Amino acid sequence: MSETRQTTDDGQTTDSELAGGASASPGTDQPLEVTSGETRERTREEWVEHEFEGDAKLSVSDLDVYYGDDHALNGVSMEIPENSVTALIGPSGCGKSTFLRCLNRMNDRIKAARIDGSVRLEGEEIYQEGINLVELRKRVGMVFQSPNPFPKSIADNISYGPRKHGDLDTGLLANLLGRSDDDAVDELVERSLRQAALWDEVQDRLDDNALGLSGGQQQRLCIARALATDPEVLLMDEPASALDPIATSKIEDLVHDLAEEYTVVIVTHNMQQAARISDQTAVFLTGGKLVEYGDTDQVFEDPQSQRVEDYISGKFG
Amino acid sequence: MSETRQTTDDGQTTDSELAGGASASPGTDQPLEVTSGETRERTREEWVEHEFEGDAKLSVSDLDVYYGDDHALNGVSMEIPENSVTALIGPSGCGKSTFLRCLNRMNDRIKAARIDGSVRLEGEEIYQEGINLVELRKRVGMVFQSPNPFPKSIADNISYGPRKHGDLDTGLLANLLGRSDDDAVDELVERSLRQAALWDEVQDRLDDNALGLSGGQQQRLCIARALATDPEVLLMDEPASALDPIATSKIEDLVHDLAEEYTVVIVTHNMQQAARISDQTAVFLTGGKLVEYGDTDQVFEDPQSQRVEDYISGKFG
Amino acid sequence: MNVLPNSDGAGLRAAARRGLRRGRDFVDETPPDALVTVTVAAVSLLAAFAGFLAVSSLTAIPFAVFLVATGYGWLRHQELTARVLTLTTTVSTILVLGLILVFIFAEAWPTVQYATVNVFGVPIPGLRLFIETRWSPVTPPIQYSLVPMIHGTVLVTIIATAVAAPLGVAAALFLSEIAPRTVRELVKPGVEILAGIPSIVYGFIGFTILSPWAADQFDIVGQGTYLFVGIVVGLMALPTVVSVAEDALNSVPESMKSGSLALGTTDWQTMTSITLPAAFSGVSAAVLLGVGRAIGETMAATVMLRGSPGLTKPLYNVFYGNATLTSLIAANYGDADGLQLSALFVAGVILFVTVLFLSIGSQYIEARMRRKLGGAE
Amino acid sequence: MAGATDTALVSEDTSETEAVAAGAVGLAAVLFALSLASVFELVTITDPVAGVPMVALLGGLLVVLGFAVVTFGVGSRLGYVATDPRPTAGLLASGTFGLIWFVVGGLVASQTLGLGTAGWVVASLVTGGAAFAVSALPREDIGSTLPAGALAVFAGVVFLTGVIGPSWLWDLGWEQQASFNAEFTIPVLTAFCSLLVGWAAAKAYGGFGARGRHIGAYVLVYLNAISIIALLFLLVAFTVLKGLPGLFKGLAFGAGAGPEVTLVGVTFSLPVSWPFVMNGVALLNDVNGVLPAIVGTIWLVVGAVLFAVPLGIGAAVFITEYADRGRFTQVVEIATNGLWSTPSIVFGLFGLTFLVPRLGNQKSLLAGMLTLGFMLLPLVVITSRESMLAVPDEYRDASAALGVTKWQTVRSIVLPAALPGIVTGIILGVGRIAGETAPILLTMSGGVAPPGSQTVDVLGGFQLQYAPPFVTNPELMQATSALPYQLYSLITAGVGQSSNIGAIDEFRWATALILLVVVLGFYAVGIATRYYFRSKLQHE
Amino acid sequence: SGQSNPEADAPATEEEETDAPETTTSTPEETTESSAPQMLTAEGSSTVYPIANKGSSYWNSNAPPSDGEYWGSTDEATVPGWDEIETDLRLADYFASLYGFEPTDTQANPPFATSIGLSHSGTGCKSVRDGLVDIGNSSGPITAELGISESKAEENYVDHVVGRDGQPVVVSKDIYDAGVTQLTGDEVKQIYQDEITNWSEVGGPDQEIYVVGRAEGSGTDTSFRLNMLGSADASMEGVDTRKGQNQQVATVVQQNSGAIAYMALAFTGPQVLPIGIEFEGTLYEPDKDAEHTIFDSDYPLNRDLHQYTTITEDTPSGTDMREAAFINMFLTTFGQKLFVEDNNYIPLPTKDIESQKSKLPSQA
Ligand SMILES: Nc1ncnc2c1ncn2[C@@H]1O[C@H](COP(=O)(O)OP(=O)(O)OP(=O)(O)O)[C@@H](O)[C@H]1O
Ligand SMILES: Nc1ncnc2c1ncn2[C@@H]1O[C@H](COP(=O)(O)OP(=O)(O)OP(=O)(O)O)[C@@H](O)[C@H]1O
Ligand SMILES: [Mg+2]
Ligand SMILES: [Mg+2]
Ligand SMILES: O=P([O-])([O-])[O-]
Repeated sequence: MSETRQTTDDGQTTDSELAGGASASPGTDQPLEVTSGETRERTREEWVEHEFEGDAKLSVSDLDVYYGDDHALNGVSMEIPENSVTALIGPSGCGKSTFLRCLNRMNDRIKAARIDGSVRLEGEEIYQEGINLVELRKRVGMVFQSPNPFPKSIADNISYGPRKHGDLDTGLLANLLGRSDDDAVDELVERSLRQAALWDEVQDRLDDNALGLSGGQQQRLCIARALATDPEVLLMDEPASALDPIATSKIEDLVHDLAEEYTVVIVTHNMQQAARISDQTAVFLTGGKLVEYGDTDQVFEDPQSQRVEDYISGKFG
Repeated sequence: MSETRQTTDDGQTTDSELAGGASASPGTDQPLEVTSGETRERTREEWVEHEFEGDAKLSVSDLDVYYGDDHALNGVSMEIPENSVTALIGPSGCGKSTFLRCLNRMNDRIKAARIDGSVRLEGEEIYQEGINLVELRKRVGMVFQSPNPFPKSIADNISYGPRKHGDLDTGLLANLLGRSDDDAVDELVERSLRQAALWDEVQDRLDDNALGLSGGQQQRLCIARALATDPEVLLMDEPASALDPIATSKIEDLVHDLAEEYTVVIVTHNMQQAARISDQTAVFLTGGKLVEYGDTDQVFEDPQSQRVEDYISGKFG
Repeated sequence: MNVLPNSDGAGLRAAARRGLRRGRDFVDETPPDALVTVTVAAVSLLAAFAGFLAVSSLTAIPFAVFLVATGYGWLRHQELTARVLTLTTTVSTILVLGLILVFIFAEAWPTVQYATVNVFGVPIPGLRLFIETRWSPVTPPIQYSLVPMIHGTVLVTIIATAVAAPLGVAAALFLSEIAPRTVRELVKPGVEILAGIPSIVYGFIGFTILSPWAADQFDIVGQGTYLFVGIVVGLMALPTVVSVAEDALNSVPESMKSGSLALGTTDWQTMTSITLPAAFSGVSAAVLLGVGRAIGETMAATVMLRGSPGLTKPLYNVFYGNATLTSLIAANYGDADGLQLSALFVAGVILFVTVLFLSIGSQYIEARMRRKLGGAE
Repeated sequence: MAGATDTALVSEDTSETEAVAAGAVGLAAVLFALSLASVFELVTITDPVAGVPMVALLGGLLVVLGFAVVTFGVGSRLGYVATDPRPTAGLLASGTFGLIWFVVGGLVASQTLGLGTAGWVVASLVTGGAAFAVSALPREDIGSTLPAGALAVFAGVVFLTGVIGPSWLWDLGWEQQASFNAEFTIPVLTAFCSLLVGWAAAKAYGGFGARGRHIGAYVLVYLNAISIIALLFLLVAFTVLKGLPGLFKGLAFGAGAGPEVTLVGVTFSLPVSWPFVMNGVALLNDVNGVLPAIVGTIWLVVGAVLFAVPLGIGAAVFITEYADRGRFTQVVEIATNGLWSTPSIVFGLFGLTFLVPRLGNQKSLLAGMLTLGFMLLPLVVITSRESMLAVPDEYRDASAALGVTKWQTVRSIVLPAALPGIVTGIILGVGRIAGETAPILLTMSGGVAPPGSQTVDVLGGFQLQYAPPFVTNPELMQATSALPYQLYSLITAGVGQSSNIGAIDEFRWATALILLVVVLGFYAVGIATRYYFRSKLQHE
Repeated sequence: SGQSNPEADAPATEEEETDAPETTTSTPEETTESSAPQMLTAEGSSTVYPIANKGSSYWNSNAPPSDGEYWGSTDEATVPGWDEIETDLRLADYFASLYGFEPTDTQANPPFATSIGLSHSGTGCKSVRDGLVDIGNSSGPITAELGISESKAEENYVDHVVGRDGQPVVVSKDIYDAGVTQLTGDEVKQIYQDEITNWSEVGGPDQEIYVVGRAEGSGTDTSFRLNMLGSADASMEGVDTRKGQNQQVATVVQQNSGAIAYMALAFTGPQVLPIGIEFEGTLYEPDKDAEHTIFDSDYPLNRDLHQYTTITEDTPSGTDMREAAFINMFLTTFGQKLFVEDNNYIPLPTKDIESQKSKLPSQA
């Protein structure tokens, strides 16, 4: 594994070259009638270049996704720095979720999806033969738009991942043989719930069914569940869209804190939220194109693209 | 729910008066105890008084709606002037749709709903024994949030209402008896579609299935369908929420035109939209309370309630 | 399928009051001639039904009146007539179940009474049907024991379930979770079509191919084994189990499966730990449905079994097959009369009640699971 | 904690050890296929295959396979093979192995060594306990390979040494005699062992752990799916093959080849003569057929549909559109579900006691129609209800908002939108009742092999009269034949010997085939309809 | 007679076990202006079935006399009993015309159609009692089948005997081949009473005996118990399986090894082989050339094959014209040869034919 990590630099350089090539001639397949109220404008290469210190945790180059004939992502290239929050914004249907799901290959679950291009996790290509999907998804965790706890107890929800990975053993047999990891489980559950700022609310009912929690609690439980497997990257697809303001602000705080240890990529449709919590922001616009990517402050205060400016100022979307 | 958050985004946008709200840091702290992010404040009576010339088309007084134990509307009173556009805005779940559905007793269709209070249509109480619901709904038409054309041809969709009311007779029997109203139907279809600004787009395919239309066209078809029964009042529940910007602006124009002949009451989550198209605006806040009602300009430029101001400037919702 | 609301007296009284009020409102609001029409239709239909029950040749007259009344109502008061007619059809559906209950119980009663045993002076009707083991409807001493048939039915059902349940659930897992889309799209309708193979065809193949083969392999005297009837019935129930269980597995929300996969679990772990438990109610309903089919399966058993009621020796000897409740009826209804025919109805009652309980049980499981899962359907 | 099981993100190309495991899986598959072939008597166990008697071959392969798997497990334990095993094979595997070895120990002790009850119980407990311990205590690589491999080796040795040889016979010694012979036992044991070892090898191939269990389970699930599909396919193919000769006997084309029919007053000859479906059984026929049964089946279905569909749809309309959700709808739901699972023979009994005495006191077509109608009713209610519930409430709201009454809404909006589902449900239900034998056995069965002249003519049978019951139809009041019943009587009664049918076996299979065609035809149409409507809906 | 009456609203007569059938004669036949007589229906004995059914198919085919094949011979001159017939009418036309029915002169369209149901004697007797069919076929006397007295039977039913059966005991081919070609009456009795359970006890191979019986209530069962076991209520503990019809028994014996069964002559065959039975020192053999055979009238299991009709208000003679026309066909030389003897049954002697014919109404 150490070898593969060393190749990161090479990977990066190639990526940026590729990215340049990709955005060189994007205007050709622009549809004639612009139905979504956007002005015609050609995306410039430099708009999507984002300089940062350190290595890229994830680097995406020339990613194209098709659902059948539908071109959902169109030549997207971007590099995501480590231990930071990257926000993806854009109007509905512009491919944010699609992009996110490409990063841990959850798009494999969609039969109609066809994916071209390359995504590297610490320099290692995840779209290659022989990739261990299970391992990949352990390292790149995901939280979905609507909370989806398992119909199990709260504690079981948290310990589910590690248990299935064999890190924890609490079965009947393990108990009989006296090698049960019950204490480790308890500890893990507490730590994960604390990280997800849920511990105080649920500590007395860890054995209750998770479906009995409120929406916001469920969503934080899902975050805790993802954290329990100790991923390096955390993908979040509109994690707060189904929540009330209080729950939302808790999640926002949480995301902020997580960025110290994890690489967080978050999709949101709420521009204020993006502005509040992210270090860098990527703006997708209709047609599955990444139009602008850069420091959050810069993107919101001084967008380079006119369309992005229109979008941010609420003229459409 | 997601819509309201977009509202927040929109709250920061082009309206020059709101610019202050937009540039203000969005992370304004809110008191923790108030779950919906509102400050405590008592609604004053004068905030909901709206003076206008002429008679009220609809007058609502002391309307309370309960869904089981859930108090969805709380003592709402307001008068709606004739031939104007009244916008209802407010955060998700505040009872806008409930209020609207009370105006043509569509709430009767919800088994759990219990309604107290009075609604008068041109002075006539609609919550009284012996009211003819069919007649009421003919006079108070309704357009729903998501377009819901019947799976029939475009022409049949339009003529459905009048035909069922017996105003038109085009059945086999009628044809045999030689008193078919085919011409009347054609005329009605054309007139309604023209009113809904859809005629030009669909005149060549009136016999096609309405489900083949685009979302925006479908929504205008639904408006045309409602107009075909020649109502006096038109209730619209977020008619543009499922539509793209172009379609939205068409609907907005249409609403504007309709107000010359009809009394339009429209629910929207898009404050800019409310500001653009309505003559007066009613703001509902959590708890099913009508907090402010008045001239649209006044409500948006100089709200009397602090909570309404917070809401409009995107601090919550 | 539904959540039983808690039934307390107050609720019932309130419901009754509501019903009364609604009834009064209805009478108040309805135009008198519509009311008359509906009343005439209802009364004449009732009369027709009574006539039919009483085997009267005059049945046709009230029925004609009913037709005329509804015809008039349809033209003049369609709204009301439609409502009343659909209510009538609903009542008839329930009535069919009621009539089945009443008639087969009534027919079964003479034998139940005949088989009364006094236990400590308390007469227990029908007990002798279950404590004797000899079925001898003609040769004295006449005994109508159903024990051999119940034994046969139980054996066949156990074997059939052992075949259909694990294989069916595994196949359903394959179809809904594992199979590539093209395979799934071909196989799923195929399996559904196979659910329609008439049982007499299975019986035919069992009778001509399987039974002789089994007699040969296990060196048994004569043909007809519970083992192979069970296997055939299991195969017959298999498509049903697969199809219903597949639907249940498929209805587990994708978000739940994705949630598990996104944590880095294998497909198999997701299936066993998330999908199957979440679909448990549907899958068990599928299995119960299969068990119901197995219990009620008639023709394969009739054709393949020996048809001579008796217990196998030893009791777990599945290489012999005598009769099941269903095959008893099918093989003997033609020859039977009097108490023997009535005894066949007792067999019918047992079948009916058992399967009805299974059906209600599976509905209950499903309702409970749905409640437990909350919104997760 | 994480990192404890960290594995490489990308696995290298297939390693040699993996190839060994894959080879073992393949060998197990070959062995399984061989044993199936001998169960179906394609080869007998004494036949030489490649110069070796089948028994020896099976035994030898089992030994090889067993050793291969055990070697792999041990190699993994000793670290020669890179795998990712769990600390234990798990309760399910251990329990299963314990149980298997419990049985093996018991059988060896009681049958081979001839020990008494106490003896075999002790032996069983010892072997079973040992297998459980070997499976549960060591790491997964040993725990899941050793007991399986040992079993295969044991079975192989038993076959090779002739302890279970071709002439082996185990009389169970039951009062009603039954015994296992070698021809059955050897292939079945081989199949079982190859499944077990194949599973262990597949686990080994996946390197044990989560991935190994995944692969092991998938091997079994795939095998199960393939077997089921193959079996059911064989079943149909077999019937078709056997039935075709009889079905098309005497088929002829050409102008005027077929019988004369009269349609709307015009009489003409059909251009095709298909004796099996155009004739009954009669002396003067060259080829006998089942026309009366086909027509009887069609009328049965028509009658049942005419009875059940209006009732069922009406009931569904009431409970979805009019009734409040409450006790009443619950009762209807329970009743319909209960009716749906009621055994068909019970419907037959009901028809026998309720309908037959009331309809002329004899078995009749009408009684059969109504009985099948009762069976169809719950399905119509259930499917109609489901498809009406699936009609979006928006339609109803939209219609109500236009000031349209409820019944008008139901008629113009709900029913048309629900129609595809209803139609599909009805067709599937018809498929089911068309193949039912038991109910018509009790309520309708007429002649067993009627001549073509006794084909029912329901339409021609109606007569009007001035006294009640005004309309009569003797044809409805008479028993006729139907395909399932005809097949039943052909099978069990051995009818034919005295019915001039001739090639009775051919005739029976042809009858089975045509029944299959009719019933599966209904199903195929029903399912195709559903797919058609579904794709159409999705498209829009 | 008790013909079926579709529109009749007769209630079930289940409770009237022994009474005369309450057949409904108030038929609306007058209102139905159907010119064709109703179909003749028969139901019952599987033993009589081959006779009745073969007769029925000949009848329904209504072949022309030129088609000698369907009169039972390739050439009309060799048709058995042709000299009695000598007609140029079709088959059913001829026999029906004897009782006043108009010939149709069309193939497959007799003056009235016939339909024969297959079950067993008990059912046949009950059906004719309840008026469900015109003719009840039975291989046992109706008195035994319905449990009624001789006089009651004579009061209500007319018994037409159309042939005789010498009930054979059969074994499966393997047993026959192993040398069991004859048994004594006692041995058979012991086998059926579970006292002999292995073929080795009667000189056969060491194999369990698969004892096949007929359904209780069938004529064959009744006669077997009566004539072989000595009483109609004799116990039959040894029976492994019971089948409803002779045809089923034949199939079972054919498909199984080690089987023994009792049945009717028409169902024996190369796989279902009748064996000789020794009663009190006399061996009755299946071979027709032997000194004593199972076709002899003194063979203890010899029995009459009946077709019962009912006496009603409409047909006080008990036999209406359709029934007479059909039954008469069997009581001719032609019928006895084709339908009785060709089915391996025993034809009636001439004097019995005469006495049977005398029960029929006079011919037109
Ligand atoms: N499973 C799918 N099959 C086919 N097309 C899909 C699928 N999922 C998404 N799409 C299409 O791909 C495009 C991008 O979808 P995506 O869900 O990525 O958008 P998004 O930016 O997440 O939008 P939203 O804000 O609504 O979630 C859309 O046009 C959508 O219709
Ligand atoms: N059918 C119903 N049964 C029970 N409660 C309901 C029902 N419909 C609405 N409610 C509740 O009533 C309250 C008001 O709902 P309503 O739909 O009127 O809000 P809204 O302002 O239209 O919200 P949105 O912007 O989300 O459409 C909410 O709390 C909602 O949960
Ligand atoms: Mg998305
Ligand atoms: Mg709303
Ligand atoms: O002649 P039987 O069928 O009644 O034996």
